[in-house]
Amino acid sequence: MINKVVKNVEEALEGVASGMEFMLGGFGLCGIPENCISELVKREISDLTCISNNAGVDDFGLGQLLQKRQIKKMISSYVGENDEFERQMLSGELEVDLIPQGTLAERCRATGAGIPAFYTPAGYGTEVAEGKETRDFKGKMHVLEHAFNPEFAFVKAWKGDTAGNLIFKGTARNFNPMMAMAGKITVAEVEELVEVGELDPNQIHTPGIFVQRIFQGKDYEKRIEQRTVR
Amino acid sequence: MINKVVKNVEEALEGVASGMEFMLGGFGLCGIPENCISELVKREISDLTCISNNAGVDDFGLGQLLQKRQIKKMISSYVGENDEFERQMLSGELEVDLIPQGTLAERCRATGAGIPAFYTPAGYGTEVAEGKETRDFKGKMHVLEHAFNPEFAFVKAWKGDTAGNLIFKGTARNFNPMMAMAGKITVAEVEELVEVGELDPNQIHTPGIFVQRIFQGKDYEKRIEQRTVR
Amino acid sequence: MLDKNQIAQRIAQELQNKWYVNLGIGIPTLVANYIPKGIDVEFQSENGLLGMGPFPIEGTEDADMINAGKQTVTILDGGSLFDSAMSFAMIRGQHVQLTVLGAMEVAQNGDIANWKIPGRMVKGMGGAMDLVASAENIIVAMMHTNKRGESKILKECSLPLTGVGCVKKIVTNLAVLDVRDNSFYLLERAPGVSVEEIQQATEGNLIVEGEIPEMKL
Amino acid sequence: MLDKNQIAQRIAQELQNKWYVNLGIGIPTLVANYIPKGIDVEFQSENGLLGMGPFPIEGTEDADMINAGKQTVTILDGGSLFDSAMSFAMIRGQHVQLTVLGAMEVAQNGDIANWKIPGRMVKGMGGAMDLVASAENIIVAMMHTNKRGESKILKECSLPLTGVGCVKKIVTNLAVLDVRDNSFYLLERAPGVSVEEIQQATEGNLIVEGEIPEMKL
Repeated sequence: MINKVVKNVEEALEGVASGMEFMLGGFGLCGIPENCISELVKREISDLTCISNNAGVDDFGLGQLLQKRQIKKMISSYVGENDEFERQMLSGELEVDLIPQGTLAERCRATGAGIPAFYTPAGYGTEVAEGKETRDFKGKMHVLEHAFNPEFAFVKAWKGDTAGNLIFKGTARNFNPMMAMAGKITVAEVEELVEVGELDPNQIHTPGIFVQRIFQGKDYEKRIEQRTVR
Repeated sequence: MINKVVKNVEEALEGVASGMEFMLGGFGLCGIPENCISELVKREISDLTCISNNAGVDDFGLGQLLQKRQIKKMISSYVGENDEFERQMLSGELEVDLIPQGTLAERCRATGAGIPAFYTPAGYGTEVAEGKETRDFKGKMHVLEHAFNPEFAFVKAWKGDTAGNLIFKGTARNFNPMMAMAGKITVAEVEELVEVGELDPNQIHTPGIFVQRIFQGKDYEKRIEQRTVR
Repeated sequence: MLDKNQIAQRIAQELQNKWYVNLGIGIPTLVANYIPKGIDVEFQSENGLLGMGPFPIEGTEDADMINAGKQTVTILDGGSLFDSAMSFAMIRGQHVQLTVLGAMEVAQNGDIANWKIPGRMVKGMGGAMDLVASAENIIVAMMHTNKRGESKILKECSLPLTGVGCVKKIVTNLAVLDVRDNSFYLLERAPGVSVEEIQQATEGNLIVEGEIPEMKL
Repeated sequence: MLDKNQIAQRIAQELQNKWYVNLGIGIPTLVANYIPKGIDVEFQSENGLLGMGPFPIEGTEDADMINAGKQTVTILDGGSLFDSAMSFAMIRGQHVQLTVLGAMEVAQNGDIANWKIPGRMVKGMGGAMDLVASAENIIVAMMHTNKRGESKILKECSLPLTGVGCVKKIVTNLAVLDVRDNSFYLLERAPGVSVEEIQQATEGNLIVEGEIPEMKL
């Protein structure tokens, strides 16, 4: 088996540089690559383009990169819950490309799957479709959407093995599997790193072929955004 | 939970009729919906269009439908291993649309995923691309391929629950999950039908939303095409 | 005049047996509390969850189990978990039979605006554009008028659109409306609300045919 | 002159550490028997299997565990199983670093024909068109000439194409060839085969630069 293990987050992030395009898994604060984000905040890199469904909150997740002004452009579907984001966006410091969530997910998958473009009905007739090709299929209008081209993808899984196979837990799966497919270099941090043979091959969510580097993460905070109980 | 159980294969096939377009899961004889195929053979229906990666062998799988001349058109990627198929094809009784395997898989997924069309590099410059739109993305030529529109999809899973959730085993997964997504009516036959709560929701391969009818299959032959051993 | 819970209650009457349903944030979420007896439905949360159950019992909440509103939730027996591409495959592929969502404005041609107010901070459309472009049945839960008393049931939307020609039915604090033939058809009045009040609160073309019954809740 | 096993053995020398590799039916399948020491590779079978192992021990074969040639196989620790859409996502997305497959004809511009002979029964292209249109490295394993002694290494393919301009390297029973600049570059000769024999067996534009070494097996 091809071994993908790197010894820590520092090694996992070798090669990240200013001006790059990144994908970061997670929905809200659920399933975000906490270790990778913390390490990115430590690096002296900026002018990043970050593709992530959300932008974290002020002091956690991608919000930390925003605080340090490391992000030039966000590509997301929803960016509420973040005052610093709002300030930078309204002042024009931050470029924001808002994309329907399903289109974002499918564009990530397309990137990894070698599909350069596809048609979706989402956003037809709205400003999202402005400047894009549109087309009628069976009487319904669709918009042509394209793949991304990220240098790195950072994802977070529940369990992973040394060959890079990943299993996610609950709704922490979200964007992680498609982003894992899409990175030229995909870095996976996992709560539990195991030897090959310990994961059932029939239950792998992300086959190891998509993962270039894997490491055992630590100190997961797994913050809850909206704690609701019965 | 929404209950999808029908009592047997006869009830599962209610509504099938001549002239319809079907999808049938399986790769070779692996993971084919044996019970549904046997029942289709019993029905007095013909002029069928069958989308299936392969066409079975002479006396098993789709070969049985071919023997009874129930199929008007096959849409497949590979159709060897079948003398009756060859005879009907060469005599012009049978229409055959050969499609690259990855394009076939992706078109099935697109059908279920509400993607009417997508670009793929497969087949560019070959007769597969004749009459199709082609387009350059980043210096590489691609072909526009479209979704299907099948009335029924017949799939076979290892385990399923009453809500229609499916788990496949080994390489018997193959085309089954995408075809399950694509049927207007998807019929799933399973080796073991269990109550809801018995399958881990994190390990479902096909969520029940895609399955309209599920039943416990019987008498699985699971024939091996090429028995190779060490 | 209905309160938010009553709007949800009235919408719940539209649920049909064996439907998969996506409920938006706000009033739509409340619909889950009023599922009619004998009706089996399953709720889809577009972040990757089918068979969504109630909020967890205190102490059992799990950071890895949230809904599209980022609230901690549970999953019912028979539910399933999947990635966001699969989730929107369900939505785009019309496997989800009903979408219930809020709106800032609805137009008589079925256009909906619910994600952006020019000059104000834009939070994004999330999954709303995929949902409205895809669902065969879309019910909008909304107040008939804004805080200044101006109609939100319009001839044309003034705000940036979320989707075009997609809304089929609206339940407001005042009325139940069908949207078709470039008009709003008044189907039911909220208890104690007159046809005239509804007409006054509706800027778009309102069609009133025969006696309009009061809603039953 | 190489036999089929020796062609596979020579191709195995092209394997690089950490490559994912798809082996076609026939000679390519034999490549798995000659993986060089110190090289970790994983084999992908396009029906939905990564980490393909050897054939099963007699009595343990499983109808639900086959390769793309429909042969019973095993899966190694660290392997994974997936559906055909995912499998071809790996291939189309260039996550598989090398494809080895057979051919009826290869042209000097890299075109390949390996699926159809007009007038004969057509079995279909299977995954070959996806593989050749996608892979960054394609090595063709083939006989240099057909049974009638005619060259299969051509100026132009005469048979219907499988893919255009995609073949990078060819290993035949006679030679190792690079395909670039609309030419075949002779890299190595099979043991005991002369440059002249290779020239004679090659219809396409063959470039011979300097001394051509014999293959080492």
